[in-house]
Amino acid sequence: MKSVKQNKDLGANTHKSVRRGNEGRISKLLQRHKVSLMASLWRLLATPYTTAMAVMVMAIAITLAGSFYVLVSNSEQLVNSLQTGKQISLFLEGGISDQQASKLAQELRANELIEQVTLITKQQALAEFKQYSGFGVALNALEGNPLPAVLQVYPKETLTEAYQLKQLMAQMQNEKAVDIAQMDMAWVTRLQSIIQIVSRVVLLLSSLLALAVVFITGNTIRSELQERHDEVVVTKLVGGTNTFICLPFLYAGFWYGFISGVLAWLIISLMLLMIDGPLGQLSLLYQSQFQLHFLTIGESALLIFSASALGIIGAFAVVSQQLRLVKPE
Amino acid sequence: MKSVKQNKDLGANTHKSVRRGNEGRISKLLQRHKVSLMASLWRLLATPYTTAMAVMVMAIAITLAGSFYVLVSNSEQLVNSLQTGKQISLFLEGGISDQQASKLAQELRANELIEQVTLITKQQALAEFKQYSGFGVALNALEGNPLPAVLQVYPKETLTEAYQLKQLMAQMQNEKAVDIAQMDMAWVTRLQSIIQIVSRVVLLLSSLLALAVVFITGNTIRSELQERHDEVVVTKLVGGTNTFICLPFLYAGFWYGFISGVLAWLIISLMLLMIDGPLGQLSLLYQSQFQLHFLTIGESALLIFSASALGIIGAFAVVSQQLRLVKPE
Amino acid sequence: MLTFDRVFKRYPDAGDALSDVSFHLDKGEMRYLTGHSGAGKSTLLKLIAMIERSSRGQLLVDGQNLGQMRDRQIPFLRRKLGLIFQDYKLLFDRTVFDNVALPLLVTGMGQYEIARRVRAALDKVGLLGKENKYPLALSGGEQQRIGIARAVVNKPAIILADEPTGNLDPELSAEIMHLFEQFKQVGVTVLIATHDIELISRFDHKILQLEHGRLINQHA
Amino acid sequence: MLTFDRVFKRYPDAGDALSDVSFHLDKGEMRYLTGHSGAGKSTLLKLIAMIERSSRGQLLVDGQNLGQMRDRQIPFLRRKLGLIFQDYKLLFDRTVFDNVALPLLVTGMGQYEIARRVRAALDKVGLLGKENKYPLALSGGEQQRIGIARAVVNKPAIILADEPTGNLDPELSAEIMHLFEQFKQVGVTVLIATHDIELISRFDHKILQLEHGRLINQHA
Ligand SMILES: Nc1ncnc2c1ncn2[C@@H]1O[C@H](COP(=O)(O)OP(=O)(O)OP(=O)(O)O)[C@@H](O)[C@H]1O
Ligand SMILES: Nc1ncnc2c1ncn2[C@@H]1O[C@H](COP(=O)(O)OP(=O)(O)OP(=O)(O)O)[C@@H](O)[C@H]1O
Ligand SMILES: [Mg+2]
Ligand SMILES: [Mg+2]
Repeated sequence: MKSVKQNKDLGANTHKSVRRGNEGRISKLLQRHKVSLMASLWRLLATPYTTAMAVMVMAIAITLAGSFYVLVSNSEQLVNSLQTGKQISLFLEGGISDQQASKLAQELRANELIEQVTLITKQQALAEFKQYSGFGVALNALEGNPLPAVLQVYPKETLTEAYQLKQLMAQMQNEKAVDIAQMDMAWVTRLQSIIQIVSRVVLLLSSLLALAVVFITGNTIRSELQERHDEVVVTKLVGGTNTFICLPFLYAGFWYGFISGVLAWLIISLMLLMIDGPLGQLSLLYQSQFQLHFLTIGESALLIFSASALGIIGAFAVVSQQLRLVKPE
Repeated sequence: MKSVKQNKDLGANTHKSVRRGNEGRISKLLQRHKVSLMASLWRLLATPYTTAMAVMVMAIAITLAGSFYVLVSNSEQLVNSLQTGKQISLFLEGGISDQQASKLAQELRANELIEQVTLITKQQALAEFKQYSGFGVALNALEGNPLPAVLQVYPKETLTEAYQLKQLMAQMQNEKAVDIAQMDMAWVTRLQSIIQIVSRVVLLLSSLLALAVVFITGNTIRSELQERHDEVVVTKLVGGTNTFICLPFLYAGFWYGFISGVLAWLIISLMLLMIDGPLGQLSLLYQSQFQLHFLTIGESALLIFSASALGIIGAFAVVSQQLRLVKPE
Repeated sequence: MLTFDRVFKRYPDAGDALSDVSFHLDKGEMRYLTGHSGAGKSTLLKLIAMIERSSRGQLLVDGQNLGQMRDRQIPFLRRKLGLIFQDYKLLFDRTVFDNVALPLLVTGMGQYEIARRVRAALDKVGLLGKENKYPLALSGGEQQRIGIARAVVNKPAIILADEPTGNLDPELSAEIMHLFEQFKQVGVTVLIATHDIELISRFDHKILQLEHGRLINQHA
Repeated sequence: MLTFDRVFKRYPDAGDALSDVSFHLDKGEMRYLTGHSGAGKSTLLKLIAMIERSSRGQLLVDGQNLGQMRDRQIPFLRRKLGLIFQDYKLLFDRTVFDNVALPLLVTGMGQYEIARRVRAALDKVGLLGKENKYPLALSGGEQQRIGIARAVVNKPAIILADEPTGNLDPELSAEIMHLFEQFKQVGVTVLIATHDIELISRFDHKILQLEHGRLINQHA
């Protein structure tokens, strides 16, 4: 093993001495950059707490910005899917049995204005409530089942005029078995306008958060620069150029941004995954075509790239300003 | 001016030399603590960026925890107020004029089951929509007014049984002028259960956030300790006790916590103030008795006190652990 | 006042810095500690101040056995010592005054008394005009004298000086030696690690000579 | 190689550290720079390396006028110099090897060449076995020798040594002086600020003597 490594080293050496042209110089430069890049990474990992804190704060900022983006892009889709899903819920009287409810559903299905009717029995309603309310087992203590059966009525797509829907609803409301007939349309329009406002606020917030990332990286680099003040001074004294001194800090900025970006991506994806299940069930319940929009590869790359770029920008801003303050030179 | 100050100094001196008992020693000790306390504050202010970053992060954490508390305490109150406000909205047909709507309202008021009827004219509806949708002037471009007039019907408090409400609603639904009659009760129950879940999650999150505050202070103090490593070593070498060395850092922890706490209190109060206006209008609209719950003096004091305590705890944890690692001793 | 009894000091991965060192210094005695670079002079002084702990052997300072000393007692041991470090160990973010005041500050002394004593100490090393400067704005020799002033400001019972005149011109070196002799007159025990042959020949005191961690010579 | 022409240096709030200094050193010349503590020796050396800038007068180094030098050119001036600092200026979080390698690293030299040269330099100051230690684990004199090795590792055209033997025993001091004389032999200009009278008398070179910032004496 050792002799192999030695051979390799020797090979590299010969290689270098054979071609000492421009190409060799460039590959040497690249090699040096690669070494510095990894060196800055190790340096970050050598102070795990400080790095963790900076990265955490930055990841939160990026996650917020990313979540906002996802939220807006999803809510637009959601609202669109809601608009097509005009549905009427019929809450049945408490005394109505599942058989009676089923019969009513059958009758309604015969109506030519109605596309489909779904029955949610009292048991199903209770099960759903248990699941979504989070009370779970606690509800087992309940005597009886206080929840009514529900019929979800989906009118035909051709029924687009409001008065037609109104007529249908009034008609069903008059059924003896029906307690309350409810059609939620108003809140969809409200939701739409709210989402419009939110999305504009969110854009503003995202720019602020990008600024925050620059600021946080900058500040982290600033305190690192202070910690390594002696190193900077001595390096200057033995003839190190500003570029030589700056590079490690820019690399550090890159790493802060990159790691935070990857972390933010992970958090966002995890959150989406966690939401996806319940949301899917909810969509099913509401018979909606809504599909959660995950980050595409392009969007993911953009997220991580932007984070890295913001990190470098923050580092550059601070280093170029602070280095001028360091005496000598 | 100068002579006055000198006199004062001399006075203090005489005072000290007269009473050199236990009392004098304690007052001297208190004096020294006061001096150190202010000295740590100046030290924090001497590195404004780093301090600002730590304080900002901590303030965010505390604000979140505080907001959660406010959210829970308010939403409980909100839900309670909602439960008493069973109201039926009658969305009128597009062709109905305000006069006709007003007449209908008059008729309904005559109904003995109805406590009160409020008319929202098409103009009012549009104005409201402009205000709450955030589109503002953009809507001026609209031709005509697509919004319907709305009658808000408040049934008598005596009308508690669901079937009575149902009858009332069906009756109104049959009015020719009424497009949609809607009674929102189901979503109140849903809201209630959601709030229950949220409040439990929120408690968990708040403890996590308290931990975060301890962690952030600790980490800030850790890097300060590293920066002042030489000072710690030299102080030890000239015979400084651990207490002497620790105190400034504990004070720093206190200040971080205290400043963040005050900042968080300000942010929360500001947010509440900002929400209070629109929410008040909304409450009025929904005829709800909901009143936004601000932080009481006791709660405010508790918030700031907890923040300070968490800061000191974080500082203490780090200093007592790190000081053992410093050589010599 | 100061007793070494078969003391050893081994640094991890660096072998024995001190081997089998035994000697005794009385109250008011003054000695040189000499030896080549890396002989163990600084190590010996560090053991006395408990900056390092001996690996073996017994070490008594002012009657206290350092081997049995608790961590909590160390600060109070150090307050009896006046330490002059080879690398000065100044705080560059504090003024000359604050640097010299530090040993008094940690004892909780009042500020008027501190100011009086600090000025007296700075006067003795010829730096009275520079009390509000920062160490970086001073020459090497001036910095070294701050360290000396800090060591004597608390009127220690023992002065341990590590190469105190390495950056001082012959004239100033002589003044500092006179200062140490004044302290010796009032009963302070003084131990000076130095390479300065010229100094040793001008101011005659007993010598402890180290070679590779061993005491090889104890003559007048 | 090195020309001072009526150079002044004034520090803010500290008066003139150098007044009207003029002298010239040829290639391969070796001089002592002496004077009391605070005379301005370190300041003079700092001006040559552009660590400080002169307030007035002209300063030529290797034909370059420092007054007209751009900030971007300073690193390349410093690469021609071998600087030994009074306070060593070592990096305590790097090994001896890495400390000495720094002047070569900044030039982008390959690692094999760096290793070869660093070992040669450490050998010259007698620290070859200690290359993987950290400076804090070394004695004062050993640390000083790291600084000397770092100054000569890049084969400078001019060596500026500020009190290079303050913490070395007479034997080692002589060795270091021999090292400087070897460099002088191959055409390196050497300027040594020192208080060490014994050294000056043993190794005879011309002296530049400063007193309160003025050159008072230029004799053999
Ligand atoms: N902290 C340490 N860890 C490991 N080895 C050390 C440490 N301190 C000193 N040494 C080693 O112990 C030996 C004695 O060091 P010491 O500092 O006592 O020498 P010294 O006599 O003071 O030398 P000088 O005159 O050069 O200051 C040296 O070889 C040194 O490398
Ligand atoms: N950065 C600075 N700012 C202000 N004054 C300074 C600064 N550096 C040095 N001085 C002052 O300039 C004078 C000359 O200092 P310099 O360091 O050149 O002396 P030196 O001859 O090297 O003395 P030593 O032998 O003690 O090292 C001293 O009085 C010193 O206080
Ligand atoms: Mg030593
Ligand atoms: Mg000097």
